[in-house]
Amino acid sequence: MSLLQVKDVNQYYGGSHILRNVNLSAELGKVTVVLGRNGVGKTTLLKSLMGLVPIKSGGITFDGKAIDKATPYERARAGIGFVPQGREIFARLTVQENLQMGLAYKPGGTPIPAELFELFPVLKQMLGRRGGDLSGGQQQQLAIARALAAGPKLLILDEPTEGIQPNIIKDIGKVIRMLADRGNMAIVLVEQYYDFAEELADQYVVMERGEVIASGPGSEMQAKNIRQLVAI
Amino acid sequence: MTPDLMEAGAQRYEKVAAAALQAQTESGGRSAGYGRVARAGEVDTTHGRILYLEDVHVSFDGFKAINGLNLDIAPGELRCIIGPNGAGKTTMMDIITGKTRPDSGTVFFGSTIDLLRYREPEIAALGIGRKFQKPTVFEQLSVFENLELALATDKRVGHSMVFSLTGEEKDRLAEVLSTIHLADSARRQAGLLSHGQKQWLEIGMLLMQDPKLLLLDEPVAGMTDEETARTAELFLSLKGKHSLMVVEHDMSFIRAISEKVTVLCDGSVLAEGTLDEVQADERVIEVYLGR
Amino acid sequence: ADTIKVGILHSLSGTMAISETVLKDVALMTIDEINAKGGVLGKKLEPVVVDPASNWPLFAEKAKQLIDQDKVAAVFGCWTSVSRKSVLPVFEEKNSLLFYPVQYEGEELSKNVFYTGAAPNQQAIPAVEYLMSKDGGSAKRWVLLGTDYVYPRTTNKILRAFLKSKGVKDEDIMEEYTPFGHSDYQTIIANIKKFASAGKKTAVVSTINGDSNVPFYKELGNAGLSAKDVPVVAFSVGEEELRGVDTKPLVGHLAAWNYFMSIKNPANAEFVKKWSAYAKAKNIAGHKDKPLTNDPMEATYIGINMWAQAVEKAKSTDTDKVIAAMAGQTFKAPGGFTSTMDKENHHLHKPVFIGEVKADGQFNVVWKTPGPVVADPWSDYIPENKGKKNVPEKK
Amino acid sequence: MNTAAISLPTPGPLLTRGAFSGVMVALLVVCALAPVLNLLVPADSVFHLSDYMVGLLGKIMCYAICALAMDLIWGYTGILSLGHGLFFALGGYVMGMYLMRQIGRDGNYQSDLPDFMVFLDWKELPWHWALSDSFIATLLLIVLVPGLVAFVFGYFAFRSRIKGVYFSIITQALTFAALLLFFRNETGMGGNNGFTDFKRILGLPIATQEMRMTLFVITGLTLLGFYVFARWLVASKFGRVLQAIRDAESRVMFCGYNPLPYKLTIWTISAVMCGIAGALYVPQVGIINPGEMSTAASIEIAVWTAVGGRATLVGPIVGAFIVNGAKSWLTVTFPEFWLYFLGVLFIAVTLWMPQGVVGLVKKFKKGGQA
Amino acid sequence: MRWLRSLLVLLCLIGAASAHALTPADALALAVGDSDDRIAAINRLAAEPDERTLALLQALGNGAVKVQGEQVLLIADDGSATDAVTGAPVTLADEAEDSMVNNRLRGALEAALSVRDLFGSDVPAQQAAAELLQKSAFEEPDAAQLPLVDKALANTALDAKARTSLERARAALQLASDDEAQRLAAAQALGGMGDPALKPLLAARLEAEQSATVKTALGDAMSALDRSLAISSGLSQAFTGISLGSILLLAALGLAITYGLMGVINMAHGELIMIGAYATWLVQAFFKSTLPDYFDWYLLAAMPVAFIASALVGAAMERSVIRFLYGRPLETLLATWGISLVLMQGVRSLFGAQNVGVENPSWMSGSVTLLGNLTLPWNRILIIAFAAAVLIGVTLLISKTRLGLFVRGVTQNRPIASCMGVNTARIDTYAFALGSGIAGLAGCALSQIGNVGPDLGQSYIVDSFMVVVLGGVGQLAGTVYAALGLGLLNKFLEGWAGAVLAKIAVLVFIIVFIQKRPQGIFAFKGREA
Ligand SMILES: Nc1ncnc2c1ncn2[C@@H]1O[C@H](COP(=O)(O)OP(=O)(O)OP(=O)(O)O)[C@@H](O)[C@H]1O
Ligand SMILES: Nc1ncnc2c1ncn2[C@@H]1O[C@H](COP(=O)(O)OP(=O)(O)OP(=O)(O)O)[C@@H](O)[C@H]1O
Ligand SMILES: NC(N)=O
Ligand SMILES: [Mg+2]
Ligand SMILES: [Mg+2]
Repeated sequence: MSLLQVKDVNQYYGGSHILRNVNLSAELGKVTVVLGRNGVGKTTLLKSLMGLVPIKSGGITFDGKAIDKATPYERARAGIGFVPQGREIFARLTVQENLQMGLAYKPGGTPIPAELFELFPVLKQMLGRRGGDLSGGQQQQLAIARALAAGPKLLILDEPTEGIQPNIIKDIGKVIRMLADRGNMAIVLVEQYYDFAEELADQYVVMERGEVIASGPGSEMQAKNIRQLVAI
Repeated sequence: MTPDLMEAGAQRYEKVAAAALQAQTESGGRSAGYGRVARAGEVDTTHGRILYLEDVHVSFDGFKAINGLNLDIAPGELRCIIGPNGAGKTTMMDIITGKTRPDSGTVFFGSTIDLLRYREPEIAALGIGRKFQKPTVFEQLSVFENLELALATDKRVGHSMVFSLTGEEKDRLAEVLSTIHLADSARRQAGLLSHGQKQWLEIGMLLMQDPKLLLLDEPVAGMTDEETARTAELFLSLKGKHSLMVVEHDMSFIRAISEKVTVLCDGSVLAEGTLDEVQADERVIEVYLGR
Repeated sequence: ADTIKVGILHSLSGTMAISETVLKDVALMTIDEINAKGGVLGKKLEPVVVDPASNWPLFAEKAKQLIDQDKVAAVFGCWTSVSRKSVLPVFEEKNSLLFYPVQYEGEELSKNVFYTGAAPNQQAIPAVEYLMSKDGGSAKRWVLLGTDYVYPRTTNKILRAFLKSKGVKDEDIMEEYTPFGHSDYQTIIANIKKFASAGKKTAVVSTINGDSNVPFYKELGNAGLSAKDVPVVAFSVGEEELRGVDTKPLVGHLAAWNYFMSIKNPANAEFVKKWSAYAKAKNIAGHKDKPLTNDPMEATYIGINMWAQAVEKAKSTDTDKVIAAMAGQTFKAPGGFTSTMDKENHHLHKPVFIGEVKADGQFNVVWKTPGPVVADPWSDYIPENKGKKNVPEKK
Repeated sequence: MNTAAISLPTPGPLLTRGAFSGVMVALLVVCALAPVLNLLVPADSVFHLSDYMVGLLGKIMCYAICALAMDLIWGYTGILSLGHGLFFALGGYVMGMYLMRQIGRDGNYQSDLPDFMVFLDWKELPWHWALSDSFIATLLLIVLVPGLVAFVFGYFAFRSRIKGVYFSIITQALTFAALLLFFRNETGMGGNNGFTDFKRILGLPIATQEMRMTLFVITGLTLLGFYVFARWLVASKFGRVLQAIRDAESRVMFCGYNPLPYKLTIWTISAVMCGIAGALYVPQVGIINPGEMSTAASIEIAVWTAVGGRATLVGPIVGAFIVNGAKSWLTVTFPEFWLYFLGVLFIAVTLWMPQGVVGLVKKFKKGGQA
Repeated sequence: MRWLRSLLVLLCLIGAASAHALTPADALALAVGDSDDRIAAINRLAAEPDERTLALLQALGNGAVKVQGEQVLLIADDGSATDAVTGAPVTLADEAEDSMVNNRLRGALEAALSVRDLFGSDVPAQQAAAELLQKSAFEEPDAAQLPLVDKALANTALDAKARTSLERARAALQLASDDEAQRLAAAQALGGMGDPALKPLLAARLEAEQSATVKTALGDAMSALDRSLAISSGLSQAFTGISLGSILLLAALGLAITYGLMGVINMAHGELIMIGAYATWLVQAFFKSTLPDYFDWYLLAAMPVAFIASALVGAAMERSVIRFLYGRPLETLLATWGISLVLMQGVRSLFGAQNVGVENPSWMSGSVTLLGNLTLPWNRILIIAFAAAVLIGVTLLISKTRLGLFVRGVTQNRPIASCMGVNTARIDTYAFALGSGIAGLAGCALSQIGNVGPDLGQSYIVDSFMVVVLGGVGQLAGTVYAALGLGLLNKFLEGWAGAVLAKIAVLVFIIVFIQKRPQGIFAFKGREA
């Protein structure tokens, strides 16, 4: 059974129907990529997964339990890590404190995993700087590191490559791959950068106007010409 | 902006103003030299430069964000700027648009306008438009109104009280609306747009403003490949009429539009040249592109 | 109608509620009492209580409302002089009646107002005379300290003139004002100390009003200025104001009033008993546990009773008839004297008491006038006032 | 692409034609009907409008002008002023000075000088009273004094880019300082008592029904005029720039607008409106004193606006009527409990009517249609 | 002082005569009659008091004497009465009158009793008596007092402190001596004391003095005095400024959390302070009624109670209203304004509109005197210390603990903090309760210097906001600087402009200062600002 199971989720903003019967699943050791043009509802879907917006109908199960009524912090504690679109780091907290926020539900005194600094060396240099003063790309790295700090079972990333320099994108790609390959983490990745997405995808989902219009194993993406699907 | 910087800026302003005064008296009371600067919208590009930065320095609490930066852009040029995260690209734009005051250095628009003497709205009025890294639009206003406000017209109070759109302006608005694919959303509140739509709207506002120099900070971030391509097309069409400075990390986008690329690193220029040249540069590969 | 409406116009909220709320309650008690005796002209009195919320324009509006909408026969209310000044034009225009129960600065006489509190000569002058006497400590230098508004200003103006007439030189008088609600008296107390250290016996005359008194007295106590060194006599500090202060360091400081709760006579004993019982019965916060009476409460009590008597005498609630009937009314006041309404000037003849603060927050009367004093609203110590008639203008 | 289809700017969220006209008609009716009900209908008739009610309505209309002014600066421009009471009071004081001079020798001391000056032993009028005996000058000063104070203060504050609460707090400091200044008797504005006991205006007795009615109607028409003016203002591009400043000031600057003159213009207009309201208020309530400059008084103006609904123009007027009407009624009906009602009203409005009363009406309407 | 002259007579009798028993006539002469006669009686009887006379004199000083007919009664603390002459218990009748004691009589009593103390064995009483003598020598030197002083100084068992006082008194008394050497010595001795009470004395002497050497010595003494006065008045100004600053700081600290960090424009902050003050009052009342022996320590119990009371009210506010309003700061202004009205009226309904009395515990009463003229009241000193302690506590809590980190994180970005696994609702409640509790602590402290009434909070709310904003919103350090700066500035200006103008000047200063630093003293420096 999949770690995360999204079934027939519907969601509205005011009167407009944003998500229409969306289905999605994520498995340990696999990267699920969600693709789609601007404004089709990818971020909304992820926010629904985190509990930041309520869903109108449908069900979300995580680790065998229904979580669609749970608050965001309960979901986080259940093991979901989230890298939001637009970074959303704590601008007035230092880099170190931002990372400590990532450890919020761990017992006090839990150290920041040293591994994070290997992945993102720039963070180590800037531990004492306020998050808000970092450059865009540095903030993005911080946001990813923060989500990883507590060692989640499911990692949700909303356009993590946005604004990141190419070599670090590559690094991020490697990190994602590596995390997935360890086998104890499921990853849901929303991405516009098609090449990056295709390379990482174990499964893909394409959305259009709030609906899933295509999905399948990552290996078939080229064959099914998914790039065209997103471009139309 | 920090008060110290404002303070420094104000001091510099005074110095320059004093110099201007001196220049006037020296030329026997005839208006000369700086006399022309005050007239907005008249950019002197006879020296082949629309933007000129020399030995600019900025530091934040001791951290040197911009460190001896030299850069110039020709009229009609489309310049791409790349560089690692934190290289100082956004900060450079902050300096050009008056948001941040440099600690030292010169920043000229054309060969006569010392940008350090102006505040943000004056700089915008001079003909420099900017798109922010994080899209900023007027969230409570409709898409239409956002564009209307950006429209290049007399922007003083009296005029805006009696303003109404001419037919020509309406056409221009409609054109831009379709260019940015938001014609269907013209009446929607801008705050309700998705991230990518806001990006487009901001570009649209820039088009409405019709500036001489466009500063674009990661314009295709969060766009699909197809939209990226469309943006590239748009920028190419602007080239020539306008000067553009584009900051991006998307190499394929850069490739699609670039003629000359500048690589910033640690607050100064690391390399400059065609994309192929800089891509071949060992140092650029080391700090930016990766192997 | 089978009832006679009377208005009660005291702030129940805002800054003045501290002082005024209890006047509303004592007015209601008095009305109950009159009604229990059969009312006035055979009709029961019906109180109409409104809350002008310590907002001066609102006083005028509420006065209009009481007169216009509720058609009250008379209004009992106001505390600060500014609230009285605000409603005065209303009462004059509508030719209605106001009973004002608080000591004030004088220099006013309206045909439509009866002043049941003290005029300056019924409070301030005797107090200063006492401090000049041997028993009062033979004070030679004076600090006139007040809240910056018309009552303290006028009172001090009169006092300055009075002191001058007694040969006190200008350099022996220090005048200081603080804003309403001033709460930090460190500097002022230090200045007083400095002023007092010049050698001659110094006394402070305080016209500090309202909330500021508590911080003032607390600072006074802590700075170690005892009544023996520098006595302070206050005109706006009574039992109710001292409720909020630890009086132990203040023993011996003085206040001048026309009534103290501690005055011993049967009329007062009954008044205090009645009030205590009423406060308990009506569950009046604060007073149900520690009932206190004070001068403005007595003045309110006298005012309502006298009005009732005058209405009986006039056989009508008509304003002009009642005004005529008020002249010369007498009432056996809790203060222990028979208070008389002056035949002409709308002020009561009142006895003056000077009390020293006791450790329990009551006052120990150390001096009193032999009998009631006639009010002199236009003080003769002010040269321009010479020849002012102490009679309201008939319009 | 059809240009005509998109050429109409979207109307502001709550500024509908219906509500606008409704309020306009209501105001006209009040102005026309009140004199009839007050002067012609006999006093014992149920339709009679008592002097008290006339005064009350007149007063609330003055407040409504303030609320409208607050809406322009707060609702539309996003600048919360906690000092509008000052401008109201300044207008009131200018009018008060004139009315004091009109008393002539009928005061307590039968002097040419206002009573409080006699009492302070002053022998001649201080300089700032120079123009107070001219009605024309007074009318000018009612506009100029609050306008100039606002302009100078605003110029420096906006030039320094003081924003948000920083601005709110210094407006509060400003009015508080003015309050203390006016409390001082030396300032020559009557100290704590301020001005009262007015007798005449333009030589005519002030305490007559006819004069009251005249002032009432002038107030009603002024409110109406400002209302129409405000509507025109916010519907113009000027109004949209204001809203843009409210949402993203830095973006406005990068669009080439200098926010300073925009903010300064609306700020000064708003202050002048308050000043005029104050000038109309004083002869109607018969007193002006520094209490109007208290910090609470200024906050209340913001409260009326919020209760009615910000950035709606209709809302502030409705809010001023609801809050002040409730206050007048409750202070009599529940003198000991009215603060509970008022407090709960404010809490309820914020919790359940984030758009104010007008927003609620709007929601019901929508709900009804859906 | 007239009474001193009669004391001389008294002095000669001390130890000589045997005590004479109190008669009913004596008792009556002490308790009623004209002040002059009573003072005479006091001095006559105090010379050789027996036990009963002494008891009566002391009771008179404490205001515990009543007269019932011709009988003089002593009233015990429990209200029971005994006959002053016989000591027999008496039932108190209603018409018993207080024996009136005014300031003058009280002074005479104290002096009469104090001379005995000077020769007694009770050290504090001895010191007090010596001080009294010193004071009178400074104020109204009378050479006739010299023998008394000398005699007391001759007592070898005299307490050291009392001896100093007496020596000073002697110097003052000798200043007008006929012997030039004595005058010189006296002038030199007095010069070093720095007591302002000496100034008129020295000035008068300087005018009358003939001898040049003494004149110089007097001149030196005068300037030494002026110097020390200038120093102490400067120090006292600084102290009052710091004291005012500490009060502003206490009032503002809670707001620095609820508003500075959480962004709630909490207009009910003043009322939370008020609740703390009322809680203190209730604790005091409880101690008074149930634990009178420990009354002095009620304040220690009141602190946690005040904190908890305000914190609970704050938590209730947060749970019921504020939590729906995060991110809408202006709405919080309106709602908390409403809450403040309700709280104020609630307190009025519960406890009455009038002020309630909060007493200082004895260890907070009185003052320490430094440098002659510099009197620092204990309650002010302790409040400064308390403010510092609260400040340190809050700073550590916010910057060093996890709770502090969560509070800062949650207040910056609520949804993302919750995605990190922080129970934001709970943190919000804690944070708001914490800020409210600190307001309660402020109320507890303020109850010691000002009035406690329903309007208490109103007088602090404006100042609190000014302090927080001037310091820079969200900047705890800025709040400290702003509070102390405003306190010092205000007191400095008040020194030469008076209270009203000083306050106006401070407000104008705030306005001008914000022009220079539009984000407060400690502007948040950063690109997001
Ligand atoms: N708060 C909101 N209220 C109303 N509509 C919203 C809101 N947020 C987003 N929308 C709308 O919902 C749709 C989906 O938005 P969403 O942010 O999920 O898109 P997306 O797929 O993430 O786009 P992008 O690639 O640009 O980030 C968009 O049309 C957007 O305009
Ligand atoms: N106000 C500030 N305080 C401290 N450091 C700052 C501040 N502003 C910028 N910096 C630092 O300056 C450096 C340059 O930042 P800048 O945003 O210009 O980078 P960038 O080139 O735009 O990067 P990116 O591609 O990631 O957007 C970064 O290291 C950043 O942390
Ligand atoms: N009249 C008074 N006390 O204001
Ligand atoms: Mg998205
Ligand atoms: Mg950048």
